[in-house]
Amino acid sequence: MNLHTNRSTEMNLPQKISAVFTELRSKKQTAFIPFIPAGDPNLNATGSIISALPRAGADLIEIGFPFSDPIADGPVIQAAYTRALNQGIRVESIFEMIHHLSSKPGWKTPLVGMVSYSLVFRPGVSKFLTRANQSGLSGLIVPDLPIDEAEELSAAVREHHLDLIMLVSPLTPIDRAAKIAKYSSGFLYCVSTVGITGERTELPSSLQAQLKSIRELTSLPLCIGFGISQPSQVQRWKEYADGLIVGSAIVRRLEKANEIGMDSAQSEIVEFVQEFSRECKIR
Amino acid sequence: MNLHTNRSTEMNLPQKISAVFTELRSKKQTAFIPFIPAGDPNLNATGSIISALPRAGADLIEIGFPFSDPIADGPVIQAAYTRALNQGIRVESIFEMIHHLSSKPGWKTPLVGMVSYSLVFRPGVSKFLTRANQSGLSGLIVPDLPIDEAEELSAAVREHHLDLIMLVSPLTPIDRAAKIAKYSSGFLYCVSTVGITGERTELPSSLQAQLKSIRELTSLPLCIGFGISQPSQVQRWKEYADGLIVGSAIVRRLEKANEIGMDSAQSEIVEFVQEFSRECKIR
Amino acid sequence: MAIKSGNETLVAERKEPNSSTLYERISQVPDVRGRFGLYGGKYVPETLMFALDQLEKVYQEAKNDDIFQQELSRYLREYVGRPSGLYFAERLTKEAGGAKIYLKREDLNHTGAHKINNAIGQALLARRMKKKRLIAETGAGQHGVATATAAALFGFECRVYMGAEDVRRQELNVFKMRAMGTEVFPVHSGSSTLRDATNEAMREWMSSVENTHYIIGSVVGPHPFPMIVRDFQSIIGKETRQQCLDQFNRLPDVVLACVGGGSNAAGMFYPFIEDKEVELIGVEAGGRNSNAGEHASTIAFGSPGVLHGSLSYVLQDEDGQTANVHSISAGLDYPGVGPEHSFWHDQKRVEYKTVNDQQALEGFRICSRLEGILPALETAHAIYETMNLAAKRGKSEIIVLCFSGRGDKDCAEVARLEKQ
Amino acid sequence: MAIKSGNETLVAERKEPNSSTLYERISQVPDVRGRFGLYGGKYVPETLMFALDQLEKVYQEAKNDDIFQQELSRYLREYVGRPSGLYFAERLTKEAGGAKIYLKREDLNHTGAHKINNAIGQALLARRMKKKRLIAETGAGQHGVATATAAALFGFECRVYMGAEDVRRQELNVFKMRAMGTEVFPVHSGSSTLRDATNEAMREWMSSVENTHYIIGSVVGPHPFPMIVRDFQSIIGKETRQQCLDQFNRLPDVVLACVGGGSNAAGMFYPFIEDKEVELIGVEAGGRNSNAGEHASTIAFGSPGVLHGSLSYVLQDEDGQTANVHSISAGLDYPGVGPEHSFWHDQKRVEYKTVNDQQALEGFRICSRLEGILPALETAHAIYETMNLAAKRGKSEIIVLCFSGRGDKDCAEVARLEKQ
Ligand SMILES: Cc1ncc(COP(=O)(O)O)c(C=O)c1O
Ligand SMILES: Cc1ncc(COP(=O)(O)O)c(C=O)c1O
Repeated sequence: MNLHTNRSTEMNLPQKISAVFTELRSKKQTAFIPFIPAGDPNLNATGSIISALPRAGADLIEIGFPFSDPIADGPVIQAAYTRALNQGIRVESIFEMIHHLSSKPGWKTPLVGMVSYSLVFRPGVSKFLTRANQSGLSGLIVPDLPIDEAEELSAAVREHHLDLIMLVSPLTPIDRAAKIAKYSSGFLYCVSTVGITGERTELPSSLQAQLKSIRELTSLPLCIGFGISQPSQVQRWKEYADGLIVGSAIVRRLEKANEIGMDSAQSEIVEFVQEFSRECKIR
Repeated sequence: MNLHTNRSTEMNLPQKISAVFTELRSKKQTAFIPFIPAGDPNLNATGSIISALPRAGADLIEIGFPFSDPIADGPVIQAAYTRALNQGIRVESIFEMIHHLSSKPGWKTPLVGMVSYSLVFRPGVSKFLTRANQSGLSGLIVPDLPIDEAEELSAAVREHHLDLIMLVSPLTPIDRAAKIAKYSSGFLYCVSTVGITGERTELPSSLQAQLKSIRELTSLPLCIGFGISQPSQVQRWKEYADGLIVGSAIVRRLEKANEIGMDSAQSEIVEFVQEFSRECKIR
Repeated sequence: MAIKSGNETLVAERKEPNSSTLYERISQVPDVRGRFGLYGGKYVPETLMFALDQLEKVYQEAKNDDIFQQELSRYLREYVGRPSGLYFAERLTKEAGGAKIYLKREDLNHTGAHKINNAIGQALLARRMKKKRLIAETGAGQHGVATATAAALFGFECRVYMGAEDVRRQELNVFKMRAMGTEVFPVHSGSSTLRDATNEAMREWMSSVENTHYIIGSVVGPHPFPMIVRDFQSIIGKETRQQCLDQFNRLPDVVLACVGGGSNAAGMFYPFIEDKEVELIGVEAGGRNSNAGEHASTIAFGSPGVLHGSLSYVLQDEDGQTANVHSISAGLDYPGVGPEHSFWHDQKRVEYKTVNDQQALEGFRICSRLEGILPALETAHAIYETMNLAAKRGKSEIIVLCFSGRGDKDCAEVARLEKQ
Repeated sequence: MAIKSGNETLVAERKEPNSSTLYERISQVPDVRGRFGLYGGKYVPETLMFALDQLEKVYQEAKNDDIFQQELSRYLREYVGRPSGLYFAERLTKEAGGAKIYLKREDLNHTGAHKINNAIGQALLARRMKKKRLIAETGAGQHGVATATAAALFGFECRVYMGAEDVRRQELNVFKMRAMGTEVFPVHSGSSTLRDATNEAMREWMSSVENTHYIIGSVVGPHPFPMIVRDFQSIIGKETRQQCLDQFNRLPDVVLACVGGGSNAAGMFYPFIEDKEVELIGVEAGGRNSNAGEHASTIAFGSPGVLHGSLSYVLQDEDGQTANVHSISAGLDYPGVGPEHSFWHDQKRVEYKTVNDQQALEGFRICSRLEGILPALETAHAIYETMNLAAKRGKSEIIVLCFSGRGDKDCAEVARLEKQ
């Protein structure tokens, strides 16, 4: 069961995600992690946006796999998923898009899949992970899979050279957080607020205390997700976190593609990511 | 309780109704009794029609007092009542119309009110009978008052010099028919069928047997009502009955006043009554 | 006691009850002639006398026949869902801030109101009389549905008379009756509403009386109907009385019920008539206001008269023509009232109050919101009065409300009114 | 037993029950991890784990707390109207011409279906947890109404999530919930139906979990919900079992129930699981036909997958996206099924059958016409199957049908379909 300990003996395997954090830590910088839902408005657009993000300053990129019944996502992300599904998007075509990106010459930014366990379970864990690994994903976030149900998956990820990034919530007791950290690799996803993904202007201040206590349990990088929407929030949280994840605020800009055209939407997103990552890189 | 016996001691009071039957009997003729609902389409029309009926051969005339909730009348008569009530007809104005008729010089035909007990009860029996008598009515038919409830009314009619004409139905057992006959004066109203007023082409043949048995109990004239609609029915029933009452078939002709005008409707009715009474007068 | 026409006579005879013999006497009605004091009787065409006599005879036999009573009990238990609960309405009680309020849950009966108690009972009588067919009148459709239900259950042919206007307004209940195999017969005469449906049903009965039983839906109509319906509905009061004894070890202080024709009230009150310590309160529909035609408060504003076969308080004009009536609740929208209520009123055994449309809506809302029970608008009248009364009474007092029916049938109407 | 993803593994593990120890084992679920054999579990965001753990703890305490159980019993008796009757459907029996058909009358419960058993139970748990607010998902509105009812009864704030499409279609139930003070929250995401309402309710729960309890409406969702809902609904089976022993001196031969999420079936079946002589049959919605998207027969045509927090049979495409479903009855129109049913299916303890839209309408009609009971369309599925089965069985056999709800809510829809 002590996966974390086991895992650390394998650190010589390509660990793209932890390498990114190691490097940023050495520069005292904070990782900026944008989230892009696959297939909204279509997979070409997704590929094109993601390609532009490393240059805009993204250190890692989360790619959302549309799911018909997401219970961990807010309305903005779900709407993006619904749009993608209405276009008939398939999991396999997402893997293909990811493979296309990750096999670009010189591609370095780790890609992390954000995927409901329903989609992992259906084909079978091993089949799903094989494709994930082949596509070039570095890790997976499965937001509806708590450690209690993660046995099969967490055992399998190692074999498939993938990180499994687990989530801690503000309601997670500290001893449970320790367990979660042990199941996790790459980084630990710290949910900022009790609730679902979505933009918020204020994060709860109790988060600081929680992050501090989690630091004492694990050497994993801690990234804050859920509810970060403005570059102005960055400075406040930098000192507590190794990375900041922004989802809905980006998707909201993507939503406008229909109105203002994909090119303009993409430029807006790139600019937005630049602003954020600039704040993250300021020492 | 033996009203009939009591009454016979008072036979010297003006007994217009029995006088009519006595005369017809002597001529071996059958009385023809048309029914006219008051106030349809208005009281003037009612007065005008009734005035014309004696000449057309009516021996007695029944005048229907419109009631809002008649349970003994069929749809045709109820519709006439509804039309009259919608015009705002009042009981008092009916009495006035009757008075106007009965006080015409030379008027001889007895007029009988057909009235729901609701209308008799409301002002009080004595008040109602006083007005009935003053107006010149010779008798009353109260179709929703069985002998069981008729105590007050049957005691009062005598004082007001009115006949109370009770009804016998095909379902009335013979001993009960005897009682009813005792409460009745003027004539006995023999309901031809189990049901409500309305036109029928065939009367049940069991009626003959019933009429025969009733004859053995009472010397009152027997009149058949409910369901007689065609002059052709007259011959069949003449030998069993002293009179025939026709309601709905007349009202249906009255109904047409709206379309064809009151004058034409009245002529039709007069003709119809003539046909009937001709059949009744043939020996 | 003489039965006299005209109003003065009758009204003058009202008296204060003063001894327990009197209370007993009040419960020993009707007499052999179908009289509740001055009221009741059989003001019907001769043709119907046969059927009424037959019904009375069969009913008296059935009443004393254990097998009949057991069969009735079994259907009430397994099919209707009796006994209905006596439920402590904690939040209404708290809101009123006085006496404890209990609800006798007739809304939980199959088809959602007390009407089924009577329909099942009379259907069993019809079976005993070997009749093959049932007819009934209905206004909003509750009694029609109850009758159609009993007809389906026992395999009778069935026709329900319903004002054409009501057929249009009460689509749902019309659908239900038809789904159960009943013919719904729209009545176009008169005002095309309940009164006319009743006239039509009585008339039709006259022509089919030999093979048809007419199930009257309330304690109205000619004798023996007011008695039979009261008796079949008395299961409500009998259960309540026993439940009070079991739960509180005493009788309630006040018992309330709404009064349309008066069947749920009669069924609730009758078993308490001799308990002189129990106050009985009937609640009539006050409609929009007290002007003629704007309400259906028969006892409050009516006077003795003859309607639909019996002598009782009735809303009439001076000639004796039945008045127009109005109530927000179709089941109370009737110009007459059962003769026994007129008797209880004259004897001062039951007090009759009036609750208007707006107050009934308030009763509907407060009960929905505080107890999670949507009442029929009829019941809502009694709820309003209960809340009023409870507020004035001490916390140790117990008030039982006859919760005559559920509100499903009225939701569309209340929603419509709220949109206005 | 390992919990493996992918279908082949799971399906291969189905086995024939063969000893009474096995039957006992089948009833001893879920395990501490919330597993019914392979099924169940808690596939939810970390944020919810706190609430699920709290709920499980409080439930276990309450289960063993006599005072809690007594209070629950009192509300079920006085408010809900329990026990519900076990009614001999004489005319259905005659029509089928075989085994005797009995109906367990959940339609007589307050609010007209079994849903209230669970809503009251969970509301009492919420009170025990000192939560001030309830939320729920609803499709046609039955569970929403039940939850709104419990919220009004106990004074909770309440919000019900309902697909925007359903809000439009189910005006009456929306009105009822609002009348009881509940906020009806239209969900516009996804397909704007029950599935989406469930997603939205779960999500909202995540952000309000500290003061809010989420009342799930069937034996679905993450552990401990499938267990809790089953236990609260088990009153149905417990009463039935006792009524059979009292009335027939033996257990029934077959027990049937319709299966949407599976709560009425679970509540009915669970107390009979160890009675190996009792056949148990669940009836799923066959919709228009067996093509994907045209039915809601999860067990017949689905495969194991994760939906709404638990592992169970589910109707999905090859990627794991939830399939569209269709049933004439909104309460069966759900792409998942409770994990315990998947377990019972694999263990062959319960047999699952399919009844299509037309057959359900036939069930609706025959029951309305012959028994005077309009069934919910959900229930109508089970009626059809019951008639079929009864015809094949001997006259001495006893079949009990869980009559899960009344048909008032479906009349408009059936009328609409009949007009087409
Ligand atoms: C629920 C309910 N309560 C009361 C009534 C009024 O009738 P009654 O006064 O005969 O009880 C009705 C009539 O339809 C009703 O449906
Ligand atoms: C009457 C009725 N029966 C059955 C169901 C199906 O739910 P379950 O399978 O959870 O009993 C519903 C759901 O709304 C219902 O209202």
